[in-house]
Amino acid sequence: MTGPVLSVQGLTLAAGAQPLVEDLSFDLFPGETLCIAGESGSGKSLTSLALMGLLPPGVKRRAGKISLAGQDVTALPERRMRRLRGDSIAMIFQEPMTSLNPVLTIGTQLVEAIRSHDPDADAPAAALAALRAVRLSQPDRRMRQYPHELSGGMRQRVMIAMALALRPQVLIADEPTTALDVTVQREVLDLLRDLQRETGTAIILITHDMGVVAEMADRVIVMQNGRMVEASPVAELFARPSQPYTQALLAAVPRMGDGGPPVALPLAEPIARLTEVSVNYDVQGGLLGRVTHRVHAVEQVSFDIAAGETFSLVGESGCGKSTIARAMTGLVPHRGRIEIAGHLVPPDGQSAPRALRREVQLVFQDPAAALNPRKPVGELVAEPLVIHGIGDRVQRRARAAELFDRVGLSRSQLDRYPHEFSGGQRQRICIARALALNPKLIIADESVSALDVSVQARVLALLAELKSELGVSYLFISHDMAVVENISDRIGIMYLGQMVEMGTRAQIFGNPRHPYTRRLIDAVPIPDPAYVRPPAPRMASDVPSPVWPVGQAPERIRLEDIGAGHLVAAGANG
Amino acid sequence: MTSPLTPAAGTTVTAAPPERGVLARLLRRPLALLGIVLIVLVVAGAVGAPWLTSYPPDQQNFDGLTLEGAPMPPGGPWLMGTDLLGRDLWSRLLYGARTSLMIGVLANGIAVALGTAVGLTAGWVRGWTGTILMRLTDLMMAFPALLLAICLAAVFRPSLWIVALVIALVNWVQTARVIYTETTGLAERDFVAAERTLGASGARILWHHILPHLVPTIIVWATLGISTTVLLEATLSYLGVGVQPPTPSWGNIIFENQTYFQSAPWLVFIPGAAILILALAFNLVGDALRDVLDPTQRGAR
Amino acid sequence: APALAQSAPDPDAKPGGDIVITYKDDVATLDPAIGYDWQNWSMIKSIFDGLMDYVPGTTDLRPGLAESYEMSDDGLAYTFHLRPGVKFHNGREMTADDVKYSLDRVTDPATQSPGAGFFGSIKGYDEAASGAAKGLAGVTAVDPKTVKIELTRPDATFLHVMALNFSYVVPKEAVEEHGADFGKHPVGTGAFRMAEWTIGQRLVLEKNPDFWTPGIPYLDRVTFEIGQEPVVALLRLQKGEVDIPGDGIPPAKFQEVMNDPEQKARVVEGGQLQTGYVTMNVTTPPFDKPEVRRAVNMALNKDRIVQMINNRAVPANQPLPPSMPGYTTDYKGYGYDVEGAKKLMADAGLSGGVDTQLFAMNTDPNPRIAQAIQQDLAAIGIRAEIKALAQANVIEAGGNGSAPMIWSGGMAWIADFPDPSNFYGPILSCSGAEAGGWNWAKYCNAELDAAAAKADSMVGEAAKDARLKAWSDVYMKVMEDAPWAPVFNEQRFTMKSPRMGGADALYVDPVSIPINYDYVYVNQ
Amino acid sequence: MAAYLLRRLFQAALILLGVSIITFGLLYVLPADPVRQIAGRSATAEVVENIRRQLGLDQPVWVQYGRYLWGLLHGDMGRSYLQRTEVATLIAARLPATLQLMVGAILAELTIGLTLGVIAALNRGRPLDTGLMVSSFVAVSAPQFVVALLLLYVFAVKLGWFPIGGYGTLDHLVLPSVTLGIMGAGWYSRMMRSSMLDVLRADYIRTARAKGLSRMRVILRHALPNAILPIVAMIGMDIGIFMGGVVVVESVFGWPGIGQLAWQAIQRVDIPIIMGVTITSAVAIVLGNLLADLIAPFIDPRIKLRLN
Ligand SMILES: Nc1ncnc2c1ncn2[C@@H]1O[C@H](COP(=O)(O)OP(=O)(O)OP(=O)(O)O)[C@@H](O)[C@H]1O
Ligand SMILES: Nc1ncnc2c1ncn2[C@@H]1O[C@H](COP(=O)(O)OP(=O)(O)OP(=O)(O)O)[C@@H](O)[C@H]1O
Ligand SMILES: [Mg+2]
Ligand SMILES: [Mg+2]
Repeated sequence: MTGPVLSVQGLTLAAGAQPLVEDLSFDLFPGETLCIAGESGSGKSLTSLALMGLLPPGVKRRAGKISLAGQDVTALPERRMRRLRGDSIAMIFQEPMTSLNPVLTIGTQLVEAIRSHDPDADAPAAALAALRAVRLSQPDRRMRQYPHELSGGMRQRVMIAMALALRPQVLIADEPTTALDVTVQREVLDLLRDLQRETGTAIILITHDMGVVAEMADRVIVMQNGRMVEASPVAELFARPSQPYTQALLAAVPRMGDGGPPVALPLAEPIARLTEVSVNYDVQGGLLGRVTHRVHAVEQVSFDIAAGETFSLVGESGCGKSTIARAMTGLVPHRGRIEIAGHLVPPDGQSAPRALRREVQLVFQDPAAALNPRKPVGELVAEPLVIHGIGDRVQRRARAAELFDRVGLSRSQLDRYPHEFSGGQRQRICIARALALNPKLIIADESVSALDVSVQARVLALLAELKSELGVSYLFISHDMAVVENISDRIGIMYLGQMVEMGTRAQIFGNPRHPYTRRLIDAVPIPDPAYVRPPAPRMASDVPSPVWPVGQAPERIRLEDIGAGHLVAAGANG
Repeated sequence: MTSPLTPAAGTTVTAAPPERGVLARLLRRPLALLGIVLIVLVVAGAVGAPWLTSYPPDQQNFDGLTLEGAPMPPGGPWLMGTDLLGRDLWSRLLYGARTSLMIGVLANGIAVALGTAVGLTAGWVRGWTGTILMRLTDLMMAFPALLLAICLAAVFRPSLWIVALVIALVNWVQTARVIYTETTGLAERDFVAAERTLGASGARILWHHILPHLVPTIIVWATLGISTTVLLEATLSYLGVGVQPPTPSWGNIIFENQTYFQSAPWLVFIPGAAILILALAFNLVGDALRDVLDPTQRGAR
Repeated sequence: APALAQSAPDPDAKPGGDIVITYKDDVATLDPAIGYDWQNWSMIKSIFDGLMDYVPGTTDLRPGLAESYEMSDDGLAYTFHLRPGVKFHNGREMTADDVKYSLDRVTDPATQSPGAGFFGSIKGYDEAASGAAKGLAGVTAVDPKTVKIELTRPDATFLHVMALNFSYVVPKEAVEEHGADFGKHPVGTGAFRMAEWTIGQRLVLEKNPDFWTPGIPYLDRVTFEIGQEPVVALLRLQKGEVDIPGDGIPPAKFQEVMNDPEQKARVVEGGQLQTGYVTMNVTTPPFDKPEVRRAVNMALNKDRIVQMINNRAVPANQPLPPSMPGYTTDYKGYGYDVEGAKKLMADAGLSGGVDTQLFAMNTDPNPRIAQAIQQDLAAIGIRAEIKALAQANVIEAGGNGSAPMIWSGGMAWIADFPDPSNFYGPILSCSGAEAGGWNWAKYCNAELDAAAAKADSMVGEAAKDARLKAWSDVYMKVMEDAPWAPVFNEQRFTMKSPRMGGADALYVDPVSIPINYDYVYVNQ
Repeated sequence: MAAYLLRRLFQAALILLGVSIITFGLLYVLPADPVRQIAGRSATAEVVENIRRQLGLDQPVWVQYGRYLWGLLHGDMGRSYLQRTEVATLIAARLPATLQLMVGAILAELTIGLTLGVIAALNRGRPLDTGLMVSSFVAVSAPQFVVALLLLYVFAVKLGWFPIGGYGTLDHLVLPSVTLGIMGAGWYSRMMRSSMLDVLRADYIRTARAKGLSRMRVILRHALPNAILPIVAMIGMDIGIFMGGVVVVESVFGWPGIGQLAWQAIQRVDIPIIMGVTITSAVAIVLGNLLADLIAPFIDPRIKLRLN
């Protein structure tokens, strides 16, 4: 093996006096994939930014050397460093939605990257070739499109094309798939691997998903609190984790089949019943703002949730999961019938009675957005009590404190503001708030998707605990099949606003009948380096649209019972 | 797997940390302190005018004009010179502060409050009420403010209160527009939806959850409006529909004397500086207040 | 009196050249039947002519388009003999029919002329004004060169009226061609004709080569630049870009100019047929008491007011300005006497003071003068609240009688023609006191009205002195009743560029403000 | 797109109708009788009544308004009471000058405001930043008349760089535009600074830098267009704000625009002109906003989505 293409020695980064990354050393060899894993805030992103010479203002490199292809880049002036960026070392960022400039076409952004390093190149042709290389459909058209016209997966492909256009020696991918659906994640990971095989680029892949690590890595570095705690080849790490932290991390990974024994379906009255529920969003246009199109976000969906049951809704982004949650909590108008704990949810999306509000609570997808940043969290948690006129000031504060204990937060944090908490803590605050009124049903909309494994595990455990202690029912919304498999009693699979398969956990995972269900299950990365994924066709499909002109509607999918309550779309049963 | 979930939790509810008052936090910032001092000085000058001046503001002093009828420059008995009628500018400035504070702070405050109320309502209620309010705002926006002010003031016969009211009626529009846009944005945010799922009333959401987010915008418009309204009042005075002479206001001192900017510069630049300082002071305080009221900024400096 | 030889050409004058005059406001209209502000007044005088005219720089009448005229002995008929060979700017020769047409037109209600009332003494005026008849019965074109005008009563001011812009002669075909826009396309017989008019920017008059006085005008062109702030106009004058600032020397620059000998030498000072006064509404308390009105007259410190406006005026003690025939030279007026005024107030039972309002126009220096008056009144217990409004609003308040006191500045009476009667009719007589009239004091003294009518019927050279005496008596009686407090007579200050030539009197011409364009010339 | 435009034009027409009603109503109650002004001081009561009848001012107010509106629809704004000229002619003669001035002012405020805002943002926290922000505040608070005279005095009279007022060439346009734009420049520099600071934190800026683009290119090509987006919506509002300043600036610089006309008309209470100017400026404001809305998609491609 030749020498390392990138070598980091004793890297220490700090903001003011506070060290953020300490004494980090590693080598990266050509053609190799190095994964950096670790929980949120452990310094993964800062490390990669340091490699790019793009540290945010305020964060300084205190010590250490970074050499790229034998050249010490820490000594380079900004002008020389700029020439290396994109050319020798490139990076893909975590957020595909915001990492492309919204006002420039894809073509412009690709071409300028190429031109800035090679002014003589036939940049448009090279850009087109790069788009073809990432297997984007209709590359010519994409060149002329703007980022907002592409889906998240497509944008991430563009980012990859941009990074690889100049065939850099090192590619840093900082959580390239965290924000994407499982199926899209699958496509992107496949793509990265294929490209690496073709170009021989060395990849640093940053992730907290141990499944991704197992699938992609040659070697792994585990970081905690800015320090490297373990570094070893991937097989060894999974087989014999030497550090307690690594062991805990691996233990927290949800694995398919961990879900425990199936629960007998309770015969109790359902706590929630949806009958042929549809939700359309109007799209206005034309003179006087008439409605010309409708988004058929949810079409004729029916299901029940029994008391004490966890029902999961699964499907890719945009299939209407959140919309169902919103309809059930009376936030959007719907058609059909929604009944919760004996109350009918008024279909106007406005006038849900207070009594109903007490019974069902929604925990939002993004806890940062769901907490008013200008209120102390103690007040936010006590607010449901204020609204429903329960207790006095002192009692409410006591209740808030009790809820904080309940979700594992410290009472001393009651007077802090939301931004002073980590993502996982914020999610727990949201749960505490949802619990304040002792609801019968909690709707958790992607409540754990944005959290890293260890925090995710803690939140999931909390939910399970509450269920057994308080007898709450859950509507659990997710696209992560592994998580769903772990916690659900029954599962509904949604596609383009309609239910395509529904059944108990055993039925869905043991006997998936709809091709889409199978695709979802197959896409899940397996946290086992030894697992060999059966070859599958590489896909780069465009997602069909749920927008229809007024007067037209998607064809209705009928579900048929193939036994024991296992419902599958008619005709797809194969 | 439950063990890591319940880390040692505090056993008692700790009392709220000694949350220092907004004022105390403001006072810790040098620029805000400067602003507050300036405002206090202006207010003190306005209130204490009778004790701080040697001449009544309206007194046309015989020795306040040269034999050719020119005003006296600053110096001697005239701290800041005299105006074209031989009146003591210092005295007129202090008494004028009363008018200008009322216009710049009160009238402008009412305008911003009105604009906020309209923008907030329209942004929240939508439907017919919202549409009507916003079309009304568009209408007002397309309507030259000066003309409206002139007509209203002429119809109701000028007086300080009428002028203040007119300015308030004219100046709410931009605020309403901006607040409307922000409110519609905020209404889409998840934390508002979260409140609705809890059953919070519209009033509660508006007051506790939306309004606090509008504070920075409100502060910007309130501080920016100070100088513009003070000058609008001056324009109205100039057209004979403002505060009537001999009542002084900073704006009308400038307007009466603007052509003298070469021969008697103190008559233009001293009140001009006064307006600037007042506006600057409010702006400094406003800037600081915006930061102090925003918990996400706390400790950021 | 200005010494200017009767229309003899100035021996120093050089023909040719052009000058630039600036104005702030738009030129309204150049239709002689309509134009009635001091800005278009002098322009119309240069574009059109009337039967009568004034000796340049003076108030002396001389024949204009009429070569000569005769008055019947009873003073009820005038015969005008027109000058031969006078041509309109469109090339057509002017005839008696044009004179008749022009007078008919100005009195036709459809023309909406603000000057129609001046022709009230012509036979048939009432019928024409009410629309009952077309044209004035009293005006006849005897032959192409002779016009006869019959009056219903002897009118000593009639020849002045024939020199008034409203009587100027216009060609029918041009009026009919442009209709209501004739004022934008003026065609007359005057020394200058219209060359260019870009609204809001520039108005250019060019020499009429066919003008009926040979050698006149001297200038080839007069360019009026519109929209220039007076302060800016003066800066431009100082840089040599402007010859005459039409709006005068702005107060803010007055001292600076007068303190610089070089600039001061270029300032021409002259009198004006103008009086600034305070009206007191005699129909409303407290001014229904003559004592109070007299007290006001005594309370005003006119010297200080004059000082305040940089001594650009002289204190006044009677309605007529000093340069007006009929001015009473030996009258002392009320005099500044605060104690006396207080005593009068006490006599009126108002020792405790009284509240009232003082209206004034809102442009500098009027609000300032109003404030000075306010302070003087306060000294004798009259607490006047100032209402500084737009001109139209003050006129409205004055007309409908809702204004107890008005400071007349900015709307002040500048005489239409140099005759004492001009200060009485609309502003002091009973007819002017009706609702909407210009007699803001609402002063109505039937005896005086009769005396005034009698004075105006004294026609002819012989009766001239007796008539002036009669008018003088009328104004003395007015001062006794004191519906006004005269404050000052404004002086005129015209500044010119160094290259401007011509007698000083032309720069303070009493009827052409700011200057008499026909007779000035340039030296370079 | 066409349908959208139609809808906006329909809304604009409604707004203009509203403006005309309000203006008419307001002017109707003004305490000044136009007939007195026309008739002059020597007029008898009979003459006054005659004129009132001729002008139709003896009719009930809604009849008067109806006639006015009917005229407006035919491009007839009536005749000035005092100038005795078609209001439409007066406005048409002056409109180009005002439009030039506004365009100049918008250019001035944008170039000055945006440049200073960007410079301040790039020097955040340094004395230069503080200095610029204080000056922007002075610009916002300074009385326009004084600014105008000062600029005129310094740059035209003393330095002689520009003509002292007047109209015609580009040289004439500079000082008036700057005066009119200076307030907006202060405003925009503040907005631009904060907008720029936000944008500089954005992910795509980091992406651009990671591509190895030069600092200049990152700022000009990536940051600037995005930072300008929130400002574009404000430009439409500017026209309304300018209407006030135009009056002052035009009178100081002798700029033959409708601001001067309005000022004269207001002082003399020449109602047809006031009406005409009001409606014209309302049209300008409405069209300006419409234009800003139509331009926005070209700057921000995301907006197109909303239109279709
Ligand atoms: N600009 C900054 N100034 C000061 N501290 C910073 C800054 N950026 C990040 N940090 C801190 O540095 C630490 C490491 O941050 P980093 O973004 O590298 O974490 P990470 O491992 O990438 O986490 P995640 O998985 O959430 O992306 C965190 O504690 C963070 O709060
Ligand atoms: N307010 C709205 N107006 C119009 N369309 C909407 C609106 N909200 C959602 N949609 C559309 O409705 C469809 C369903 O959206 P929904 O948010 O329910 O999806 P989801 O399954 O929750 O997706 P994700 O996993 O991304 O949260 C999507 O096509 C979305 O674009
Ligand atoms: Mg990170
Ligand atoms: Mg969702």
